[in-house]
Amino acid sequence: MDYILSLLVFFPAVAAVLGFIVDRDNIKVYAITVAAIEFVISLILWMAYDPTNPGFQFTEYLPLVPAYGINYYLGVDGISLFLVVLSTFITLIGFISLTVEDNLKNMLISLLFLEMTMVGVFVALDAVLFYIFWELSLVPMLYIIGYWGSELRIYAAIKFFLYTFFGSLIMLVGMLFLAYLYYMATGTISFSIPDWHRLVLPFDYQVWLFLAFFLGMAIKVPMFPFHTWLPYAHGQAPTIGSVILAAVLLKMGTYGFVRFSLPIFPDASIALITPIAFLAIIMVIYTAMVAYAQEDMKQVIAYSSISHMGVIILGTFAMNVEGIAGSIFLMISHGIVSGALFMLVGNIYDRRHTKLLSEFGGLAKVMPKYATIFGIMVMASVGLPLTIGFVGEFLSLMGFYKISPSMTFLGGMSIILGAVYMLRLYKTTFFGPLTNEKNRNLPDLDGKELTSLIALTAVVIWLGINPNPVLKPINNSVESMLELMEKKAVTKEARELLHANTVKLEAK
Amino acid sequence: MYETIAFYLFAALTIVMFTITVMSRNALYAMTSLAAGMIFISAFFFLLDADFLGVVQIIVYSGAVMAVYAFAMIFMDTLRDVKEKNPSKKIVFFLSGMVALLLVIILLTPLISEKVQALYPFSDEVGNAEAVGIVLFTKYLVPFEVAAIMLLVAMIAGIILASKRMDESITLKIDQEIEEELQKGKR
Amino acid sequence: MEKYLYITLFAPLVGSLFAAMFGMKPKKLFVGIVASLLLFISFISAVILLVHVASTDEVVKAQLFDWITVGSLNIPFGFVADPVSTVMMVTVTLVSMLVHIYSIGYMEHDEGFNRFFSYLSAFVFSMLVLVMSDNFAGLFIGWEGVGLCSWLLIGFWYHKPDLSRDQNPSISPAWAANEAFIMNRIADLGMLIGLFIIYWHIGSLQYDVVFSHVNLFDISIITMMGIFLFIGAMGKSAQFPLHTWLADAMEGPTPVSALIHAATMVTAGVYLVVRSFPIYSQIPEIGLWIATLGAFVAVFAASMALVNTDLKRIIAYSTLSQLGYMFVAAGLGAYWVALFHLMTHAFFKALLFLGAGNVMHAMDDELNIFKMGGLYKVMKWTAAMMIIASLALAGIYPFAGFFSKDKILEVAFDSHHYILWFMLWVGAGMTAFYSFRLIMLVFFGEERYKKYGFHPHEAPWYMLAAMAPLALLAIVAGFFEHSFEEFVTTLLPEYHFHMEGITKVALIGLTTLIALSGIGLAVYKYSKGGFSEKWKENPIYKLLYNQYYIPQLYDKLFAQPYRELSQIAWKELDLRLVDATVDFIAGIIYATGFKSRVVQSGNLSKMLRWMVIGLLILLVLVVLYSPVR
Amino acid sequence: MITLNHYLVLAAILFSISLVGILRRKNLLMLFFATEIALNAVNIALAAFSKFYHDLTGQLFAFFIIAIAASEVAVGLGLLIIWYKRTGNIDLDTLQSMNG
Repeated sequence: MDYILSLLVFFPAVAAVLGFIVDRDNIKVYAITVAAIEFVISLILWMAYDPTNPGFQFTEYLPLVPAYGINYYLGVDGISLFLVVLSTFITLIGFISLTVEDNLKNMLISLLFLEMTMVGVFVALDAVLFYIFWELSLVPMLYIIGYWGSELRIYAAIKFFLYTFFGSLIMLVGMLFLAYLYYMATGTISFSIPDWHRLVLPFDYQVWLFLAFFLGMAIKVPMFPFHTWLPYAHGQAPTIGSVILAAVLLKMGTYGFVRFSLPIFPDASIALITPIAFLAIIMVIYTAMVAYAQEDMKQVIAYSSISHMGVIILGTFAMNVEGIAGSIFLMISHGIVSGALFMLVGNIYDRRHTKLLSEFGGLAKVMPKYATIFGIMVMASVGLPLTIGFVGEFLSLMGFYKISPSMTFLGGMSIILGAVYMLRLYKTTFFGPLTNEKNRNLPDLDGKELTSLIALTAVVIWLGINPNPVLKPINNSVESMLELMEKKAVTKEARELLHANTVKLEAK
Repeated sequence: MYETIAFYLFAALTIVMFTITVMSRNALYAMTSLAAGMIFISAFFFLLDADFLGVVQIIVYSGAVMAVYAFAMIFMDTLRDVKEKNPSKKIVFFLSGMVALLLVIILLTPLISEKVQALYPFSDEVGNAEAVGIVLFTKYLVPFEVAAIMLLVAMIAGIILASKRMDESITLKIDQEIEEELQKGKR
Repeated sequence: MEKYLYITLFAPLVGSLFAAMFGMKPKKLFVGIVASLLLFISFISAVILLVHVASTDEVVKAQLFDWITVGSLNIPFGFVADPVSTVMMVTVTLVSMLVHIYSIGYMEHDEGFNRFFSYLSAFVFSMLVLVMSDNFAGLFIGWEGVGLCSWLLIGFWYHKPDLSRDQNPSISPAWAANEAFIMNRIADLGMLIGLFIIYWHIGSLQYDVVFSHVNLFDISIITMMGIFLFIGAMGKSAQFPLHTWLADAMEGPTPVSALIHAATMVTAGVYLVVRSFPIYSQIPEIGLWIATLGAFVAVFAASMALVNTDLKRIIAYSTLSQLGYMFVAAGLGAYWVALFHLMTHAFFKALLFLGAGNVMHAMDDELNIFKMGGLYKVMKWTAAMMIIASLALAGIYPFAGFFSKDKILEVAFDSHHYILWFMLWVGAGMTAFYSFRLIMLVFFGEERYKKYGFHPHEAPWYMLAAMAPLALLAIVAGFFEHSFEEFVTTLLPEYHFHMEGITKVALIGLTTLIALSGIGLAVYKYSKGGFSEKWKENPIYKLLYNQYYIPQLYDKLFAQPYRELSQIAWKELDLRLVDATVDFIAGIIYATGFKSRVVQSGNLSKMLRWMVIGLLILLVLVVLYSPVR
Repeated sequence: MITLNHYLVLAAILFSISLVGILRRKNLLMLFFATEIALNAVNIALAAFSKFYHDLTGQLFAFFIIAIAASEVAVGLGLLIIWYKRTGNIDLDTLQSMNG
């Protein structure tokens, strides 16, 4: 149990290396088995996790370069726990639904490596380790988009890589400077994130460092106006690539905000709430409009991801338990829902080799099961209560309401505009008469596809009805994080905001 | 006093020798003056109490390296004057002159900082060669071994590179002919 | 008693899931029967609850488990059966059960038979969650749930193509479904904001906590709560300006229109206002505003119904108009009256719609009332029941509508809002006119359908039987006024009339008079062959016929600009500006590399010269910035 | 009295002479000669530092430089000979294959 996190991180990598010697015909079974074991390990982690303890659990510590404070330091708390589970779950589901034939072995091996980096990012408690996993995650994705993508794949892959890499480098500079500041303050260098959490920084340093981290995270999220790599990446990536990109990789950015920006720079975060919320609102409204204008199913969902990430950002910068816990929950729910939607688009793409909306119409008659699951996912995406999508969106917006009612109203446009583009997508694809003859004899979902999609649907509904098993650990960790922020805040405004950011009966 | 005289004497000699090396049109002259310059440099090493280094300078540089150059020149038709299309001399001398000027300026400004501490001070009890040996085989053991391996590698590389088709007269035949002959020989 | 609470709630869910299992299979009759039976069980247990609550004055509460627990927010799945919710439960389950039974016949030949019952039962479940929940979040679950089911059911015949607005004013079922969903979402945003306000001030969304603390707050905060909750109600109850979806929603199968878009879902807004009476009774100005809007809608919708030729749309506008009446009552603080009208309206409006369904069946889904006429001869029962419903709607003694609608007019007059009263009074006349215009055109007069080759027939007995209880209730429900008042005012505030007996009688007389004259005008005119064709050239006619051009206006004002803006946002902004900037920066870097490639000439001596130049620069820098001076 | 600066200036002058050679000569062999001069100039500086700072490290570095110079000559001349065999001349301007 002590080494469960290391096991979780390196098991897929070791399995991937061993995968080279596995026979071509058996590689898929092998990979699914590995992913399933990994998922079970993450479930064991969840079971063994103590929800009442808000701190880091299952920590592992091994000095790597003690002179520079770089250590092999892993740990998990309520904030990262479910992102880990999400990563392993989506990988498993993605493997089950995989339909790639060409060079399958290489794809599965790179996906297993990708799984290592994803889990690694979420459990790393050392900034250098975090950064290493963060950057390594680009490599398998670059390969996946660049090799298995469609026509513009090279452009998309390189854009994806360079753009995010550019942001990360600036973040790296921020990390180094932060370590230097830590050295100035304490006399020892440390890259350990919990150490950084305890570091009190003067306000102007906080702002600059916040901006450095912000750029790295914002490109990853991706926040407007750094989002343009995403539609290309999604549009060109193979299904599995889009699924993992949308479900997990984007969450690294928002996770970074919660793990780094808020607790390390509480004053800067609070001082910059308004501009960031402004960007988030632009993201929500503008990308929702762009999504509405798309002609390609996958692009609709790609832009919708950006729109939803805007709500996550709003929730994160609500600076109260409701908002932050909601935004973390929304990360998970968006991961599952957008993953499922990309998978669904992949299913139709496998059948028709096109994703253009104009090619479809009236599919509900031909593929009722497909239409049903798609409908459930659409509803989860627009945030219908009792589906997973509602809880996070509701809590995020509710949290931000305390900060600014008018901005919440604008951010809340997401629930209207989300319905607009999603229902348009659903209507043009599934409703209306069956006009295109090519669609007449499309087969409905087969067993493999159903297995993966029903698993996702079950999660969507289960966590929609009973989100508490997930919310409780998140809640405790977020509460302790906010306490920490309040304790170390240096400016008066920040302290007051954090202090007043709970429910209080305002009697007359 | 002797030291001053010796320094200026050898400085003048090395500068003249190296200037000849650089300016000469004839490769043989250049090499000869280079070898002479090397020996004069070893004089500075003796002046600086670096006896071991001075000896190494004479043996390795003036001996081994120059010998290699001499052998290399055998392969080439270097006795005749070297024909070169030189770039405009102004640029060359301007650049070098400026570098020299700047270096001198830099070096003449006070450089010696008092914070600098000797890491491995001379000990008076042992001679220079012994002192070098002690440091070399303690602190610099690994670099020393690496240098040894590097020399070995360089030696093998030099032999292999130079010895390809040693039996052929390279000055009289051009490459293609050799290739053709080799092809025939194989058949 | 909790047991009955759960039975009432979950029986429809079980029915829905059961039907869903056969959703993709061909028609199975037993699916409809099972679903109806489960609804019957639900109805019975709702009645038991009603009796229990009424007899013991005890409020039944149950908590299933916690839904969302974060920070200081705690939302349980909690349900409550108090007088208001039991009335709603009984109304909902009763109408739903009858509509279920009716649908077995109505959907007989539809291939989506099983799917239909699955959706319909799911709707009932959501509606019950809405009315039974003991907190605002639970209400919102039901709120969105009924929205989803409404979307599914309006778009039930999704395979129909989009037509232009001239051919089909609702364009297509799928379009109408989306319109309904999106319009409701706009209102839901308002409602969500209302919930946020409540939460951040009170710290809970439980009704009892909220209502017991609400008077502690500043009036401006309560006003905000009231406004935003009402925005939510406006969407669901299709109040102006969010009303256009309701008429378009008539694209759904007729039982759906009867259940969702007349009897139950659209009254959810009224229910919300009634339920939140502790909030609204603190802010009479907002109440007055609500009442004004209601009165306006009552007249506005009735005026559109005057000229429409579409059987179902007329009834839909009538629903809209009646919802306006309910909001007047609720806005003026007569909550029990609003609830009472809600209930009676559910009975006679559902009846009216089901009758219209019979007519449509008979006429092969033809909806134009000018293609009908004289159907009384073949459909005596249907005609009789629709006349009963219309009389109830028009508010003629002793039908149910008389008691409830008159009460609303009385309230308006009694609270000295004479303009409101006058509007409602005019509305009552219009209601009577269009109801009987419909009756006359459909059932009496010339048998125009023969021209178009229809062969109408009476509906099967069980469909009529399903309608019969509704017809009965449309007649007698009014007589329960006092017991109803007594029952619900244990929770709701009472409304005290100050009027003297004589004014009251005069008012009743006036109202009855205008209703009767409306009926008389309709009967007289349409038995003579109706108004002349010249009326159609009249601009007012055109305005009314085109729904005040509001759908077109929304199209031009919101839908089209949004579409165009989206295109601009994507093609001009995103691709040309944002992405192009990124590519431009990348391009600069690339071009720099391309240009400076010349440096790599491969000529060693040139490179050496560059190297020395670099060295020179470094030396200059050392001289200039030497750290050791 | 000869100070450190004397040695350093001498090293600088020798280095500049080598730079003249590096820039001026087009014959590869001559370039090698010029680089040898540069290395020796540095060696003088290192030895001087060693003496005036009383630290053997300078000498040792000079020692390693000699080792490196020796290797360089061995490999460099080997390559030079190959090149000469191929092309028949060792003019710097003929080496254009690195053109980017």
